[in-house]
Amino acid sequence: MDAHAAQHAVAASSAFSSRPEDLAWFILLLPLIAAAGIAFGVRRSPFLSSTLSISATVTAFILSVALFLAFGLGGYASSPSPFSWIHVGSLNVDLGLAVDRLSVLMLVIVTGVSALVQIYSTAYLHGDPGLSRYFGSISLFTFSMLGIVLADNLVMMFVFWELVGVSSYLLIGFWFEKPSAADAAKKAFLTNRLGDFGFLLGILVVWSATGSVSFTEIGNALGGNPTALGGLASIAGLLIFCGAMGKSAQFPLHVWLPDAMEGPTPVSALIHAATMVAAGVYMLCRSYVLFQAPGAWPAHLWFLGDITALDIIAIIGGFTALLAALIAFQQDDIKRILAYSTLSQLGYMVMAVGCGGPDAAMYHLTTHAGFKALLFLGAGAVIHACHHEQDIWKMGGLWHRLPVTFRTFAIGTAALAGVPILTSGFYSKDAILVAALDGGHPVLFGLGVLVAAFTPFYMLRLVIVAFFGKPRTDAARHAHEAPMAMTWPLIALAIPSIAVAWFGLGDFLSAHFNPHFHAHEGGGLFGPFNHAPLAAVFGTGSLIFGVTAAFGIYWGATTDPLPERLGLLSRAMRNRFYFDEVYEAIFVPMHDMVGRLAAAVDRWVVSGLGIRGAHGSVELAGRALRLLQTGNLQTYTFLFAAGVAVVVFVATK
Amino acid sequence: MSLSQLLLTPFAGALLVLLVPGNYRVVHRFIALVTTAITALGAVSVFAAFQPGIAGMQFEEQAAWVPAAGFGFHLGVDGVNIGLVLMASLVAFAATCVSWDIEKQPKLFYILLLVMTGGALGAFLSLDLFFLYFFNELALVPTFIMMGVWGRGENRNYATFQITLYLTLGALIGLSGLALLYSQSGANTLDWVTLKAWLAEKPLSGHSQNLILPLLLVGFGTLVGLFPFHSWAAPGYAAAPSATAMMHAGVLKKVGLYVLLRVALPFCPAAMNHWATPLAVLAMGNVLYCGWVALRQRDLFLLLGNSSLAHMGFCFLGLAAANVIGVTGVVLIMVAHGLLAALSFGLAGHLTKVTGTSDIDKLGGLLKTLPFVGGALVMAFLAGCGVPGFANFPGELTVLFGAWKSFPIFVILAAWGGLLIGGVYMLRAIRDLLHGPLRDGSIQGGDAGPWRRVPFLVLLAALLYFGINPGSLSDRIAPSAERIALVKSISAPATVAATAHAAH
Amino acid sequence: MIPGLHHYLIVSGLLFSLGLFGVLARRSLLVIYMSLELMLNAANLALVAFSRFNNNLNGQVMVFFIITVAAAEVAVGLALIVALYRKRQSAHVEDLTRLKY
Amino acid sequence: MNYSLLSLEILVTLLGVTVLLADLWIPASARKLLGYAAATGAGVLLTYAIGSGAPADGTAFGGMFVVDALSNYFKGFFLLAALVVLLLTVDLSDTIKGYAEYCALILFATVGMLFAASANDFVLMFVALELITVTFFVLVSYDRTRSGSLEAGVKYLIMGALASAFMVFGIALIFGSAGTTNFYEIAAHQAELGKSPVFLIGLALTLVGLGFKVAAVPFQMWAPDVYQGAPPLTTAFLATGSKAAGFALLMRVAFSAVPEITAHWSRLILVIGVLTLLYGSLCAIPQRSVKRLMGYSSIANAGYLLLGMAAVSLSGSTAVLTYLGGYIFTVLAGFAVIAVISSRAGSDDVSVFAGLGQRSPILATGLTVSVVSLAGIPPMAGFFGKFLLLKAVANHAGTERFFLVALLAACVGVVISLYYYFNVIRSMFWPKSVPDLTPIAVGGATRLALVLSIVGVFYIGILPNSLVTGARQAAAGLAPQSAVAGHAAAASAPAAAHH
Amino acid sequence: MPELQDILFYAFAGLTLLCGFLCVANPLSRNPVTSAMFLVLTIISMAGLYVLLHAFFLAAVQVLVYAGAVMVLFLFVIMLLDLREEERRKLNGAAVGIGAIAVGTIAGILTRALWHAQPLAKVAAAEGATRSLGRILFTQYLLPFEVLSILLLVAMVGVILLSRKELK
Repeated sequence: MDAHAAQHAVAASSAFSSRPEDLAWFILLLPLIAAAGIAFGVRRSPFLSSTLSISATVTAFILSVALFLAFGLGGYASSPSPFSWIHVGSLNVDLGLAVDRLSVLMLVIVTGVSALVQIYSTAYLHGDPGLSRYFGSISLFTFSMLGIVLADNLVMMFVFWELVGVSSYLLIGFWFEKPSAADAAKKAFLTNRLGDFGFLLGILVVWSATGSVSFTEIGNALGGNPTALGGLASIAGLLIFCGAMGKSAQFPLHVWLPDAMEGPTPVSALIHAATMVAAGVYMLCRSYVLFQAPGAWPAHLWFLGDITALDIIAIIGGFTALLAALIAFQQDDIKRILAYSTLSQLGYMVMAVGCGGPDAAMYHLTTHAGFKALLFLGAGAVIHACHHEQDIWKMGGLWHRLPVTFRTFAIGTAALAGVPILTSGFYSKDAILVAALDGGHPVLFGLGVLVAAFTPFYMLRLVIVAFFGKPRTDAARHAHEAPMAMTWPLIALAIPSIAVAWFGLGDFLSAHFNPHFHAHEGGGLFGPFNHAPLAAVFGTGSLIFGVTAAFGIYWGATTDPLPERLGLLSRAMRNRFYFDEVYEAIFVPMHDMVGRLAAAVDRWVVSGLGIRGAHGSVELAGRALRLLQTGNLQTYTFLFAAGVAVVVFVATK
Repeated sequence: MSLSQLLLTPFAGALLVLLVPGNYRVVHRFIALVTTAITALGAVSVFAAFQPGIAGMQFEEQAAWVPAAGFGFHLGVDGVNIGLVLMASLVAFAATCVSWDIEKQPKLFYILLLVMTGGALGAFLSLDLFFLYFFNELALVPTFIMMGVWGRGENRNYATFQITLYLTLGALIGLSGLALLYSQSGANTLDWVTLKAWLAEKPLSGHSQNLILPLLLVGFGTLVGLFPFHSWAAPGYAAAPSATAMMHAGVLKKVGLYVLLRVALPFCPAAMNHWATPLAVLAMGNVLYCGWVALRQRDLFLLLGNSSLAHMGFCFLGLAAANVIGVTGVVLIMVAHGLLAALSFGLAGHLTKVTGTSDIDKLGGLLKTLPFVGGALVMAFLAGCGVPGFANFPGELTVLFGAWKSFPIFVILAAWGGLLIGGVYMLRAIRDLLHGPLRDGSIQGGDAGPWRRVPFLVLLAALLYFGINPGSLSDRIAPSAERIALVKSISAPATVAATAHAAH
Repeated sequence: MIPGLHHYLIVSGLLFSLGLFGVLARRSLLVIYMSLELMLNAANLALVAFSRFNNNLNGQVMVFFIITVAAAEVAVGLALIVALYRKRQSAHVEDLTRLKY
Repeated sequence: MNYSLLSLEILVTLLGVTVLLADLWIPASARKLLGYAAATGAGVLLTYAIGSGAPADGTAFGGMFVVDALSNYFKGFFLLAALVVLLLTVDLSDTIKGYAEYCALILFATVGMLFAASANDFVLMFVALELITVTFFVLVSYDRTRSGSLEAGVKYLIMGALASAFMVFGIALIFGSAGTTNFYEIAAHQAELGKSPVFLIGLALTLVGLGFKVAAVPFQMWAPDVYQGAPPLTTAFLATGSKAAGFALLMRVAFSAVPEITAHWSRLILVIGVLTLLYGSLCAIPQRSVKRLMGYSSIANAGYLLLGMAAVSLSGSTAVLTYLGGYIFTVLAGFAVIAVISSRAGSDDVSVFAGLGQRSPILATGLTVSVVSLAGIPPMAGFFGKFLLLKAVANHAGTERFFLVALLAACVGVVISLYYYFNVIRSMFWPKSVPDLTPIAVGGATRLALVLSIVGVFYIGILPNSLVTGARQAAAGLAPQSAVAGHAAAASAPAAAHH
Repeated sequence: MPELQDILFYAFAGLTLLCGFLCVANPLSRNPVTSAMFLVLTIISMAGLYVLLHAFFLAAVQVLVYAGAVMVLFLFVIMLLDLREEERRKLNGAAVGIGAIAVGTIAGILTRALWHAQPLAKVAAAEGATRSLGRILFTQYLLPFEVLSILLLVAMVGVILLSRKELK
């Protein structure tokens, strides 16, 4: 055994020593073990499957919290020694875990939300024949997501990135007999793939410039030589961002997320609110070191001048936030409203990263994970209560029939809207606005404020229409509160929607990105108003504006008055600004057309003209040539003589 | 198990089947199954006993054969072929399992299958290039007869002849290249180890290399389905019985690549440099063109056949890159794709048998009625579009890494083809075939019973094992790849200017 | 002009060509066969001439062999042609085209 | 004079005469015994010839008759071909009228071949060839109740006589310009003779005669018709013995008598070889008659062999000899089956072979093995021979475009031939229409002949070393090769060094 | 002044070629009998040439065996089969023309080369004496002679087989 292998052996043995960060291995592997156990063992029993999956996730959550406490209080970052995944020449990919503030926080979020969602699902999907498959997929998903969180290098991140895509594919397509679900799953996967394509190229660029794929080593390389990426620095950043664009559903790759609502609602809560879509933002933060390098463009892209990759990211994020919010205005499907809201919030986070505030983005990610999961689960409870009715205009008056759901939903809405002081959403949103302001992006700041006004508007539209007024259908009239297994997670999620802000989470994250960070004096609940009053005031103002508008328009309405007032704009909003149509009309037919052309060429030219032609001409030559063999001796003698003449002539020449 | 025993096992099995009278059907079946199982176990043991980190040959065996013509019998494994041997024997075992239901002339079928297995193993194990060719061609007649007698579809006869003639032409052109190598090297041998040592001292002249390499590329490229010499593949696999398609698409197809790795790279380095870009262009033909063609296929087998061709494009790209990363990636893909192709063709065969058609338009929602086969097929399709966890992913990834420095544009295109186009047709297939409501398509049989699952589980397990732990392969491959790669390793980090320039 | 070796050879060559022409042009198997005899005779003439001018009797011995072979061939050939005629009532080459293509 | 050198020829002649005479006393019912006796005799002589009884190298009759590795190599195969064909006659003896004469004629033709293998003089060569040819006139038209057989006989007669006429005239010119007909003496003066147009014309005309024997383009026209029309066993012997005799003489003349001129003509031979193999392969495609198919196949195979000769090197000659060795087994196996089936069905249309796999496994195996070997697929004999041939051609392909083109043409030819060969397999294993599936009984002698041929095909394919060694010695015995001028010398140098 | 034997050469040569021509391409008759008769004449005039070349024994054999035995055999068969002219079909002009071209080419090549043929010996002295011929035949050429005997045996068997009416 050579030294290299020996080193690995040592690494392997040390991986499970008693260091606290080694807990991360258990956290990562528990869901995988559950998934494997379901696939190969208890598949036939839905009860055992769910129990296995839930207990694994809960254990992982408990371990995550322990790890978080260990790190959060200790405040240091470390990675366990790596296993070798593939070592060839200069390509070295190790299976190592990055355990630091960023990842432990995410661990808590992922395992926590996942555990709650799974508990919720036992009731929501009770009796579904595919329950074991569901829990297997969700365990697999949790594992993949934890992998992204813990990956200490780009390739491993890409691996889990793809796995998240796959497991979300399985989950969205859970009801695969439903054509819409099957289509949505496919669409989600492929749209994500488009982003992954860029991500992969980004990895290649970074690897070829720095010689490594490990975050630490890349950081060291860029620390030693900030221009190591040379003219490709900005390109590399944008390519990596492509991955985030896919997962976090940024414009123009946002189209999959609303469709993905075809999956079971708990799935939407888990992957399309709290985890998978957050992966993009997390990844940007994880590889933030790349974006800190001085931007540069290849020579022929000189006209981009001083624009950095971060600027572009911020613009895309901001645009997505606005666009999604506008679309959310006119959606009637309760889950779609939430989906577009998610899009909008993700845009917000991405914008924050682009404005130089990854800590703000992570902060918002954390809070958003809580309340958006809450909202989705609440929506699920509503849908469940209304016999799978999703149109808010067919609900109404649910507030007293579904008391727990209503209350928790209201808390979630408040958090999303960013009600000051009380909710976590306010603080994280404020952090983003501050980041935009501090980053010197007044326009984006304005955009953020605008979105901050839109958010309460469409959320209140949802709450007012669905929960207040009179029931508009029988389903709504006879709605009953969901069972314990569903309400309990709602309550559990409502707590962090309020309480997260009370801990110094923002400072905790800032310290990760900036080692020299010192918490502001005089923090606490009124911190935002003290440090950056402009942002806090604008944020609060926009909230009031949105709330007022919503109440004004929708209180007591039985149909949506907006289409009349907005006209064409409303139609555009309703139809999601026709993005799907445009894509349907351009991308798919384009590939199909090329495919058709290629297939035709293959059939008629390569196989037809080429192969059948060769075959035919050879056969024809054979048939023609044998006509020489007339059977007449005179032909033979003549050819013989002619042959002699030629041969003798050539031979004596 | 020594290599010669490993090689002889299938032939001994074939002989045994031959000696058992025709009406003992169960005995034939049993012998074939046991033989391939022993072969597979033997290959696993050899794989396990193989020392990683050593570049040279291991378990070598040598015997004089035709000293008068300069040919010897020489077996041995290094990193390049050890994985292929393992893959071949696993696929052979799976193919035998899948053939459990053969009703027509089972005796002949099993003899042919075992001969085919022996041929494939022999091709990978032989270090004398003559024997490599010999064993590869040995599998030709079994392929022909199996496709003809047990094949399916209207087009069977044409496809059978097409595949046979096409592959023979390719093989012969390749053989011409080998013969030229023999005469131009002056070593008077086709023994790879001797040739390698000889040519290290006296490399071939540029003229000779430029003569030999095109022949090798076109000839052995055809065996792999290098664009535009690919049209035999899809219709051929569509017409072949499952076991034949599995063996051919999985194993025999790789022989061409294997020869290119063994011969073209180390022996014609200068010409390889010269032809690298054209080769990469053709590789794009595989990845993109065949991918697009696959996009339009409505027959499951044609789809799988074209997708298999698209995968081969990655191999050619890695070959064109010709560095240690690329070469390692090529071998990884070869192993992975062998397992995958066998898995998909086996499953597709089962599915076709159950439903009576392979027309995707007539099928749908099968996951509901065939949970195991459908689920396995989903996994196969996902593996086919390069999802991590399956062995294809590390292979393709490695190739992309290897080729990035030399062919950034082609890597971009290949990634597009692999991630996007591959994703589109694979997912479409899942969508149309397995998802959605159940179509009227008559389902006569059911899902695979416990025993019928064995071959698929074996292949899936291997795919997953190498997907999760590619190091177990790459640590064996890399040192040997180092010996045949043109560029030993990319010195990192290279100058950024060069990269930027290359990206233009 | 005193006839030398080449004179005889030219005669032999022309005779050979005449025989060949007969083989090519005639249709009756018997005439074709006669033309073949003519060709053999041309060879004989050349041999005899060489024999004389090269001062080497071996050529004449060869002629002896050739005549013998020719006789044997003619015997078999004519028997064959007769047998064929009995079967097909024809000894013309155009009628001999059942085996073709 | 050392008459022991002629022991084989004398013994075979005596065997033939004995068979002929014994017929007078043997009752008609026991005629099979004659066949067995003839076959046994041939078998004994074969073991004698390849065993210790092989005459030592030497010359007799003033250098006219030579025994060397080449002659011994060929003689073994001639006896083998005779043995197999005689064995095959046994089970068909009822259908052969004049059975004893048939066996005797086979033996006499064998005598001609034996002499041809040893001929070192144009006169002996001519006489030996005439013995073969005239015997075949009779053998081809043997089935005289069938007009096809007679037609084939007449065609062979006219074409054969025409070729003989050319050859005789050629020999006359050679004699005239060289003053001798002995190969060695001519070899000694080939430098001056190469400048004499008369000699060159004579040599060319002689080679035309041999080209006729081996059915090289453009002297191949007779082959398909004769192969098709002749009785199948005659065809078998024609395709093996007669063809091999042609090559034996061709090689001796080309490499023993006039190697320098041959080297000079190498391109011409190459072109003829390519045309021959392409012609044979192409014309065979649409054939339905298997015997006719074999005729075209025989033409194609002559083409490959000519390629090996065109290489004008030790490796080329070795390849030709090895190929021929394997070819003889291969063709015999094939014709054994064709003879059984066509005499049963009264037709040799490819459709009568349908379902043979079920009707008689041994016949199906025989034909499959034969056809696969002809196609050059391992592990059959045909593969190794073809491989050596291609290798010999490739030896020059690096330096000469002509040879590279020929190499590729040969590849194409092989592929085309695969098409029609595999069509035969196809019609056996998956015929278009449902065939008659009654089993076919195969007689013991036929079975023996088949097994002999099949084992030979596999043996040469898998363990070719002894054959290659023999072929190499035989080729090396064509002494003046090392003195070949021009590129041929350079090309053969590495091979010689290896040796 | 040319000597007699020179004149005789031209006479015999001319006669040989003329009769040869009339044998293969008689413009007046395409009757096989005519051809056979002219062939006999050709053979006889060739015998004259043999005599001029001092090959007396061969000249005799030529007349006896060829003109006597072989040609009689031919005539016998012609009469037996009652063959008349090739009257049924017209000659194919194109075929004859192309045939003539091929033959012309060969004739051209032959005459051009043969015109320059040089004797190997200074003095043409070989005498076709029967005794010396016999000596060579039975010493140097004994082997071909013996082979010929087998050939004749084969021919005999063959003729019997081919002409016997009913075979057992």
